[in-house]
Amino acid sequence: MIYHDIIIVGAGLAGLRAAIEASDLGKDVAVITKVHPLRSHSGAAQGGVNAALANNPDGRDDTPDKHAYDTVKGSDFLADQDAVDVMTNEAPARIYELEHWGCPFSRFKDGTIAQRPFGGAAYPRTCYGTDKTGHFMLHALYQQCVKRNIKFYEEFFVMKLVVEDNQARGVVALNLGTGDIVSFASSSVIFATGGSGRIYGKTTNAHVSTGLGVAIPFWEGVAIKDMEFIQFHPTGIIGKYILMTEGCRGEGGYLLNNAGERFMKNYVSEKIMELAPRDITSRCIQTEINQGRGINGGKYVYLDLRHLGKKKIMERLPGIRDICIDFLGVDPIKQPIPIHPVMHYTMGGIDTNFDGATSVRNFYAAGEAACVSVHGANRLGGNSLLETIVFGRRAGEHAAKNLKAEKEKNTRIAEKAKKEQVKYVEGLFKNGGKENPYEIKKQVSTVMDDKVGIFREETNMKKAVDEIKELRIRYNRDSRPVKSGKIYNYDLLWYLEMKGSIDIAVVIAAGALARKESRGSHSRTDFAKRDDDNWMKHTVAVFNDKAPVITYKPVVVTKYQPVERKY
Amino acid sequence: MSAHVKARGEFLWFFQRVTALLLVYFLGMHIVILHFIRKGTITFASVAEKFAANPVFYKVFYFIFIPALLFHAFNGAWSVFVDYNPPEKARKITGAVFWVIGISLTVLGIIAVNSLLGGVK
Amino acid sequence: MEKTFRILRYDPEKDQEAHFQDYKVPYEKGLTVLEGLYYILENLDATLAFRSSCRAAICGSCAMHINGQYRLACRTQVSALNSDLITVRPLSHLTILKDLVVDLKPFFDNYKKIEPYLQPEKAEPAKEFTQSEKERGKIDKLVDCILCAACYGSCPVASTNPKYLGPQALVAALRFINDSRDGKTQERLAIVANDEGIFRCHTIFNCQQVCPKDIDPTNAILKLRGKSFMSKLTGKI
Amino acid sequence: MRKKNQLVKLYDDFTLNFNTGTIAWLLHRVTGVLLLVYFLMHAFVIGSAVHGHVNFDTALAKVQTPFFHILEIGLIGVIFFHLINGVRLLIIDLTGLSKAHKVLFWIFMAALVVFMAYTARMILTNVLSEAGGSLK
Repeated sequence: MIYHDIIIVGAGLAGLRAAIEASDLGKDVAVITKVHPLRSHSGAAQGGVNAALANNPDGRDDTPDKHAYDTVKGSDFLADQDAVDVMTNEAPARIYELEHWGCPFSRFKDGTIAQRPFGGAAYPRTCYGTDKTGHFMLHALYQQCVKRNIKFYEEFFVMKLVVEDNQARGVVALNLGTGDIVSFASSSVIFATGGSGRIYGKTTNAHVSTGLGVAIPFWEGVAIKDMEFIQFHPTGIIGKYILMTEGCRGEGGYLLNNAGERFMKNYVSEKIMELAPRDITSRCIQTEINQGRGINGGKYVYLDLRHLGKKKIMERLPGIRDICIDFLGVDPIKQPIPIHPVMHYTMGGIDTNFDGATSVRNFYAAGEAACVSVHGANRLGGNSLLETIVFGRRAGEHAAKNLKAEKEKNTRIAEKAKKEQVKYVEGLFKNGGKENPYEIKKQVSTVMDDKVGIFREETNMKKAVDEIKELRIRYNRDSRPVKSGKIYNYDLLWYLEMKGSIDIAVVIAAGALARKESRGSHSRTDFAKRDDDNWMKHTVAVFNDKAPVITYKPVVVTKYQPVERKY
Repeated sequence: MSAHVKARGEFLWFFQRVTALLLVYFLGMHIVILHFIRKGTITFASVAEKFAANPVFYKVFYFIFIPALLFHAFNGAWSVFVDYNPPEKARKITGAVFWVIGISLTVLGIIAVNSLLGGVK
Repeated sequence: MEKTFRILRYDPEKDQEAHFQDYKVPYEKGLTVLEGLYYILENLDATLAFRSSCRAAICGSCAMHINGQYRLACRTQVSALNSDLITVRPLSHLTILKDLVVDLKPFFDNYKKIEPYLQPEKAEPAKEFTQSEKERGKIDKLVDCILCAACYGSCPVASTNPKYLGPQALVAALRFINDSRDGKTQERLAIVANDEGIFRCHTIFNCQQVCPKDIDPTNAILKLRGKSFMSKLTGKI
Repeated sequence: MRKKNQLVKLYDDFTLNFNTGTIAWLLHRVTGVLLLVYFLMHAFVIGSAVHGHVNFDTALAKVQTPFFHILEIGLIGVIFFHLINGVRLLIIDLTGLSKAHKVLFWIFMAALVVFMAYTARMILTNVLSEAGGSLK
């Protein structure tokens, strides 16, 4: 039985930033994380983080407003414009703050933070540290946590959010190291659990990004928003699906088809070329592949960096080169990189406002797990890292300022919830399952890859929804974790993770099926046009054991009226 | 300032390297002089005769060589000893013992060389 | 085609001693050791415990001993090992908690000892601290460290002297000393320039050999020695 | 699990890190310790000079047999390994050429082999000539 005023679940960028803020405001904070903070998937972010610093000589007149417009346009006008303004206005302050905390950004000649062009942005405003920006930011924030002596519960796996009277009371977690189930009472809970990439099979996401962090509050009645918007990154390496940063194209890399042609010129203007937003670039690549212009007729095209030269690659993209050599045996200095679009990011998530608050009192969310809706239907590269530090901080601040400590009551409630979870886990171990849970989860992923991918279509998606529902029933009924010891029972962990993945998969597929238009990353072959009259609204899903209940809510429009999106 | 500040070790480290460099020359010469350029059995007289040929050189030579060697040897041994993370008390005792043996052997060595330089006693 | 994965197993709830267990894993081109471990977990033996996260060599979860060397399991291609037998052990010098999972607390404690956060002396400017490309170049590589602990596991000194800060913490110390924005060089040197720090290193180069990010911790330690000596001699850096 | 003793740890570290660096370090350490032991014995023998030449000559006579002269080859080998590897480490320490440590090690080992062949030949010639024979 443990109590902290504020409990933060997840120790990626958003979680750490929230912890720092709440701790600086003098609150008793603890961070629960299922992996060591430095193993968080934030560290895998490569390209950079957007902020209108106007450091780049080619972008001296950049402003947060221009950043906001690019973001809204990139989102295909589904982003909430008030939230976007908050994000872009706070961006420079957050970047300077990170820099003061030691984040080793790359530099321009004049000693300022270097900025590179990125997809969908009219100005070069993506601040970067070589091609390891996420890694640098994660380490800088973790170091600040070390400085503040923030309490971490490492390798504690949160299984349940405790909610009573529509108010968060704490969480129940499994201590992986001992196998004990522990109750964490708190007066405020912030979820910063990251994305849901592992719902798909072909994804750039880490093994730990399963979507369970979205599923747990979902099960407690918290609404989740816009889950059908799944970003496919244009450039993931074949076979391993590891990300090749957008920075590759930002630095001037080419996309080539089997004829050695820069095919992007057939789709977008000559000025933009490879730097179109991710949804568009991914569709272009997929179209080339579908029409037989993949390399050797295969399911991939080339990302060519050779013309950048050895010096530039070693300076700006050393990590990319290492990955290519390690995982493909290809040296990008000498050979083009075989790539195809790969699931990369979930625009949707827990429905929050721009203070991180949700429909449940004292429950907050931030980062990829949340959907403030700054990304709308398609996120711009470099905005996800920005989202984590802006809204992570705001969630931490808001939670700390609105804190009403109710130690005794919450402890009692959390303890009761713990007992239920102990019973639940004991029940799981009682009878062995007939089916291999990993096998069922794999089938779910295949369905998602094949039928809820880049191009979507009615019949396929109907099939997908039915198949996943069927698989979900089999998973819960017929598969069980093995009854091995208590200490580091990873099988139990993965079993619970995949349960979350499957429930979120249902929401993605159902939301996609319902949305009869094409917008941003949601591209339907049977409804190829955007339909602002009927569909300029957010999908909101609420949990129900049979099927998620889907409703809609309006988009906040302030300055920018929707126009046709051209690049 | 943090709580875990310990005695710094730059000079021990530096002298280990300086003496190493000295020993390259002195130990090398010592072996060449006494083992390679050798005719017949070494006796007190043969060594004394060799030394008498150039007493100042040998005096300076061994007065540097012996302390350097002892420092290098015992500092090296200390390094091996600390590798095994001995308790604080053992460190103090061993450190003192190393200094005592080191200094006594230096004195002994210098007396021995002196007596060889002095010829038959 | 199949490869044999020989894995060091240890379950504290059952076993007195660690022992090897063999698994047959189907091989196809491009198989990494981590994928092999996942195959075992998902299909052969769900009791196997190992850490992993990003599977792209950036999170540092999966450092282990694979066929004669400490490596990241995720970026180690089975084909590159040129062997039908893949022997996998956990990192050395750290208590095995289960199978390939070790207790990294001593390792992270060492990291925390060097005060691993920027401590600027100057007041924070309204914008960024400027840093020339050359100054930024001084922390290149050093900032790439992913704290995977492969260097620590390979260091024979860390084996016998748990108080030794170890290669990783010393790399981190140099990373801050070399950072033009940091103002606590002397204090940082005082933390590392002692018998449990840079002078415990015997230039064995194992850390250099195993570092998956090619950082060369041995060299970092040599540089720290030079700096600490000069600072001791001249009273400044 | 039982705690490992220091020898098992040493063995593990050696086999799990079968690198040039480990080999060099281990040999450097073993030769260093051997030399310290030898040096104490050496000091004991030579130290007898303090008591005058008779003691010195008796002590020295004991260690000047063909057997000890042949052992001397080993002694010089131990000394020169320690010396030459020490020079390698000094070079790396001073120049920072840490990436060159393997190349330097093998170059220096080759030099050591050549040197030891010369030493062995010379000492054996001396020993044989004193015993009335000759290598030729």
